Amino acid sequence: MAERYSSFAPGGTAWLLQRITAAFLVVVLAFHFFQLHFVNHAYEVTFLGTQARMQNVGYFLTMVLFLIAGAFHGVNGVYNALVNQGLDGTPKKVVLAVLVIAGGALIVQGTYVALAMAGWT
Amino acid sequence: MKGAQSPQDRRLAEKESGAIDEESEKRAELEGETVHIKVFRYDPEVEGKQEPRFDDFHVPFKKGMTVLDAVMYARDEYDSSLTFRHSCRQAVCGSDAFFVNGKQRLGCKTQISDLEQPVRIEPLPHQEVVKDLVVDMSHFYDQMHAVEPYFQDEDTPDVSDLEEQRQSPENREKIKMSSRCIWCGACMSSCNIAAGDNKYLGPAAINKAYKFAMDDRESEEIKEHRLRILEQEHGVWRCQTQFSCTEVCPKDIPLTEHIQELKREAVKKNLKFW
Amino acid sequence: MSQSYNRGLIEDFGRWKEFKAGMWAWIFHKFTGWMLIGYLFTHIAVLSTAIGAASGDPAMIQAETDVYTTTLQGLEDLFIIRVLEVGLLAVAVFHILNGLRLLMVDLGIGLEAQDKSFYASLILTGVITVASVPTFLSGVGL
Amino acid sequence: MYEHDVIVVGAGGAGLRAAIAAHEAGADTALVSKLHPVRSHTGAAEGGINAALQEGDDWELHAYDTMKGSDYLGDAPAVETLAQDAPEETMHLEHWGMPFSREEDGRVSQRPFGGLSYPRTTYAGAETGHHLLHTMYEQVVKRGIQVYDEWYVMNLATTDEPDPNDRECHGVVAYDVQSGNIEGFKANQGVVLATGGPGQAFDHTTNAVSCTGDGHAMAYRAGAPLEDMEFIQFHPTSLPSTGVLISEGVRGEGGILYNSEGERFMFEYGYANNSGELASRDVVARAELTEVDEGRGIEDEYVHLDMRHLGEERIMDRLENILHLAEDFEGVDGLVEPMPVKPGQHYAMGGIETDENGQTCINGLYAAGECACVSVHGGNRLGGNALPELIVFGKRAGRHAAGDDLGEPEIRTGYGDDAEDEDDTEFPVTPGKAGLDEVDEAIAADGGVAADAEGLLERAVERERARVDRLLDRDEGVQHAEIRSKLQQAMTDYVNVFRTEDGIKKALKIIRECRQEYQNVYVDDPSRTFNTDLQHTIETRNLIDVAETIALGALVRNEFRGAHWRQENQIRDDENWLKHTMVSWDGGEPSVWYRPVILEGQDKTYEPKERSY
Ligand SMILES: Cc1cc2nc3c(=O)[nH]c(=O)nc-3n(C[C@H](O)[C@H](O)[C@H](O)COP(=O)(O)OP(=O)(O)OC[C@H]3O[C@@H](n4cnc5c(N)ncnc54)[C@H](O)[C@@H]3O)c2cc1C
Ligand code: HEM
Ligand code: SF4
Ligand code: F3S
Ligand code: FES
Repeated sequence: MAERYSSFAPGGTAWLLQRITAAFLVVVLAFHFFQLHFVNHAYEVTFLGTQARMQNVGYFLTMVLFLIAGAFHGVNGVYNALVNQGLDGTPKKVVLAVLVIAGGALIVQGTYVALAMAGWT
Repeated sequence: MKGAQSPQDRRLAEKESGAIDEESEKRAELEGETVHIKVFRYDPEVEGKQEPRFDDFHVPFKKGMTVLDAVMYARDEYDSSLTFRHSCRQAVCGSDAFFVNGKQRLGCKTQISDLEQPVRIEPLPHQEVVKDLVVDMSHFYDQMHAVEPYFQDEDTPDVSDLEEQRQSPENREKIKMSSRCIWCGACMSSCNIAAGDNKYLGPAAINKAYKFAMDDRESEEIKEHRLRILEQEHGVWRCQTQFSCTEVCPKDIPLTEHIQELKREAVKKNLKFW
Repeated sequence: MSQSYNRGLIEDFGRWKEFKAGMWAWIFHKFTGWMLIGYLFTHIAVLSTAIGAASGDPAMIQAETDVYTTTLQGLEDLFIIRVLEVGLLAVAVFHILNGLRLLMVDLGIGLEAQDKSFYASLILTGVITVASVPTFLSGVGL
Repeated sequence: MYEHDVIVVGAGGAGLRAAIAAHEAGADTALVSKLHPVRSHTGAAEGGINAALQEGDDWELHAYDTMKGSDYLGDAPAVETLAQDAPEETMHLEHWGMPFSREEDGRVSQRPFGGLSYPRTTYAGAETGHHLLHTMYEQVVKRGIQVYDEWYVMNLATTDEPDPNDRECHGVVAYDVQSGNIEGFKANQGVVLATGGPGQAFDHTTNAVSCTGDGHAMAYRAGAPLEDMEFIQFHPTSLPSTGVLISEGVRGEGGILYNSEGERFMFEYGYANNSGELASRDVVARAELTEVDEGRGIEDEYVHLDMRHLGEERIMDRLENILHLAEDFEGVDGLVEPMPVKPGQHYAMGGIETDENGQTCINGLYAAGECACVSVHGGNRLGGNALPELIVFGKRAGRHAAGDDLGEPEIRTGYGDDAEDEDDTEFPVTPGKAGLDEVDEAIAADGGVAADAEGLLERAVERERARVDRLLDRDEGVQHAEIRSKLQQAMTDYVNVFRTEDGIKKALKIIRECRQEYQNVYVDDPSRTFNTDLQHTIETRNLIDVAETIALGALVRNEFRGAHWRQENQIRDDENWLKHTMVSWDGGEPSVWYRPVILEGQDKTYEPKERSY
């Protein structure tokens, strides 16, 4: 019989956020690469240099947002990819939980790292 | 011609650039020869066919021969148990979408001379095979029905006074392409997402919904209702813009474009609630 | 109903020769996306040495011998890491460019040219990657 | 066994409309179709639906045109019903969402069509039938009407009273193509046959492979007469290699026919001095073949249809799909070069005899659509008149089957007082059953054992199971494909556009041979799963019966009327032939008889006039 899709489970918000974060990421990721590979070379990175950059509040915020956006974008992307391949039912719920925790942990750890870099811990 | 390049334009451009001349030369070359086709065989009941295999046929070539003509010839002359759906022979009934040389194509609309030999003919992927080239279409039909593919307006005005509902030619033009679908299932079979996610509505069903969603004769309320069907988790969002569907559609329906437009419609509608 | 026979996903990708632009774009985008998120986790892990550095001896920071600096520079001294970095750049550039292409597609812009824009992304990725090789490999202690 | 109030066999335009109507009239309705509904051949119709919608036009003009087009062989009550109901039914389609082409002010567009005195052909691009079919299927889905798709109906379950007028139909026997299961479908109120045309009786046809006249043959063998079968329309513009149709719309929009000399022969040689290319189909088809016969054809086979002068914009707007057809199936670009065309079998005006309510002489058995002959088309169908027939008479049949009172019909059915027997014509061979071992398949010769409908159906199912077993068990003999192509060739050679007595007699002989060979037919594929070999073998049997009635009709009717042309007597003979040809199976010994045409309409009588365009 025809499956009727009456339950209202929108996927639009996640979809839209994936696009918005993508748009944001284009800018910051380009900036990030430029900053750490072309302006400052990666092999010259020192804690002092990092600290100096991080202590700039604007840069700090940008990096944290970058992290959050990247984490959401990446984790949501992975989740979508799995759902696309037919992940369903309990495994789907488990995967979602794992991904949310991993993503959350990434953000927490990353923010903590950034604070440490800025020396605000 | 206005706007974007339609498939027709493309074909015309090809013709001008001589691509089609080459084709007809190729056709002429084949005259008087045989075409080698390899056809997928499977029958759950018949010994020797339970394990799928390919059978080879050599079919005498005639000008204008299509893939369907070739399998019909093979059936009528060599093996009457060769099984496939077909009816109209003119690309309107949508019965004979096969997987020909790795691509979903309508047998009756594919000139065999345009293909590499041997021509490998298989049933549509991602649908269960019933026998030989026949696949079980019921899942496809289920998805088509799931979008409530019919005019919703209940209060059909009295038709005895012979008033039609007005519709602008522009609006009619907008739904024109979407209304051409012949339910062949080629698009659904080509979509990798539909293959993985059984609940995904799939390009054909979404396109069907598009026809109603964009028709000005439908009321706002109903359009909203339909968007809700489309924007559930296994609706439009599953589409990853692979474009395979658009690539294979024998009716040249811009499926990806329609799906994308509906995604935007759905987002716009949701934004209103924020 | 009668028995039936399904050929499954594996064989599907066995048909890669028939894939068209849109399909390749999807595969590459997926692949690069996974690489990037994988990298992001590793990246944060490596950078976590900063916590050690910050709570360590400030003198070492001055002397640039704190764990953060040494770890990073130690890694940077490895040729293989430099090569991987170039790879990462390629992956990121493709993901960005194709991501932009996908954003365009989402906005309904240039759908007819979706195949061309995919090829453009590929070529541009190649060009940018090659052009950046000198920068990436400079100063590596072979 | 399945049970419903109304069983509709066939899910093309007529079947779908009948099912919707029966359902709306409150009956538990089911559609049984050998193809999924959207695969039906109605989807191939391109041109449009005639309906007097506009001011200045009215149904009487439509009726007049239809009557004239039919060469005065249409029955006036049917013709008038068609013309009266078509506008409302067309509007119904619009309200169901059918995407008709539109005018600037948002109203549906109408265009001129061959044989019409007013531009009254409503259309949806060049794919009107596709949209009609899909729109109605959508309504069937909406109403949740049960559809048994890919169930092949093999036979009817009819009682066996000696006089067909006393018989009753209680259901059908069908097999599930996918599994091979044979089951009975009991119809408490009625069975509506809507199985489409018999085009596969010919070699070169615009019809689908599925148009095998199954309904014709089943009703015929059950006792309902087939009417006016000799009237076969040959469409003047089909593509030579495939038979794919180039719509009359091309000529409606101004397309021109040229012969090999580049002459506009419709005018040049006076085939139709007023309407030219827009003359009715038979006129154009004969003109083309005459051109070819007189050496002015291209490659001795076809003529050219040119639409280049219409301009790209107009073509793209209204005839875009013609471009695709010519390109895909003939490799010709209609924008750059003229398209090759030749006549091909297109439509059967005749069919199962019914009255205006769609009922046959057998109680509870209805027919609608191309398989039926209410008689609106008479000797020749006008373009755009078949689709309205589907919706008008499909609806009536469905309603009546469901018990709605539609009033007493004016058209009579079955052999009765007004019948006139045929006894002048000498048949070259005996038509009908070929062997004694052949059971009379449609009526249950049960000697009164099966008193109730259920028992009757069970016996019918048994019989069909035995038939299939027999076909599958046999391992040698002839295969149906051989018989079918022989039959098609004979029909195309001898019962085509130009017909002669000798030719038709030859055809009848060959049909007889086919029948005899069919005694030894076997099905090679042993499988029960999706056995198309079996299905086609059964269809071929039906084609033999239908082809025979066409040839019989063609032989007896020694005059030239509508699409039927006879070399021996190339005039319309109103004196002797204002009557329908009827063929009854009569338990396997076909008989030909006649019934007078009804020319008295509601308030006027249609006086036969010369049909000139
Ligand atoms: C190419 C073409 C163009 C045309 N253009 C026009 C036009 O422009 N205007 C116009 O008015 N008319 C046109 N016609 C004529 C018109 O389309 C047909 O007469 C009409 O569609 C027939 O409809 P139907 O419902 O009777 O049969 P169909 O649509 O042929 O349907 C037959 C149905 O019966 C089913 N069936 C058959 N046998 C069995 C069986 N044994 N068991 C179960 N099911 C069975 C089939 O599955 C199918 O569903 C055109 C015809 C053709 C071929
Ligand atoms: C810099 C700009 C970036 C852009 C424009 C971008 C764009 C996109 C878009 C549009 C998608 C969705 C594809 C779809 O749903 O069809 C996507 C998927 C994804 N992105 Fe990005 N992205 C960017 C950066 C990143 C980064 C930094 C990461 C890693 C942290 C990342 C990881 C992913 C992943 C894992 C997916 C899912 C891939 C899949 O489908 O499996 N992206 N990206
Ligand atoms: S959208 Fe195109 S490919 Fe898909 S079912 Fe319809 S006609 Fe076939
Ligand atoms: S192939 Fe599938 S992913 Fe979308 S664009 Fe087509 S539906
Ligand atoms: S046979 Fe009908 S679409 Fe090919």
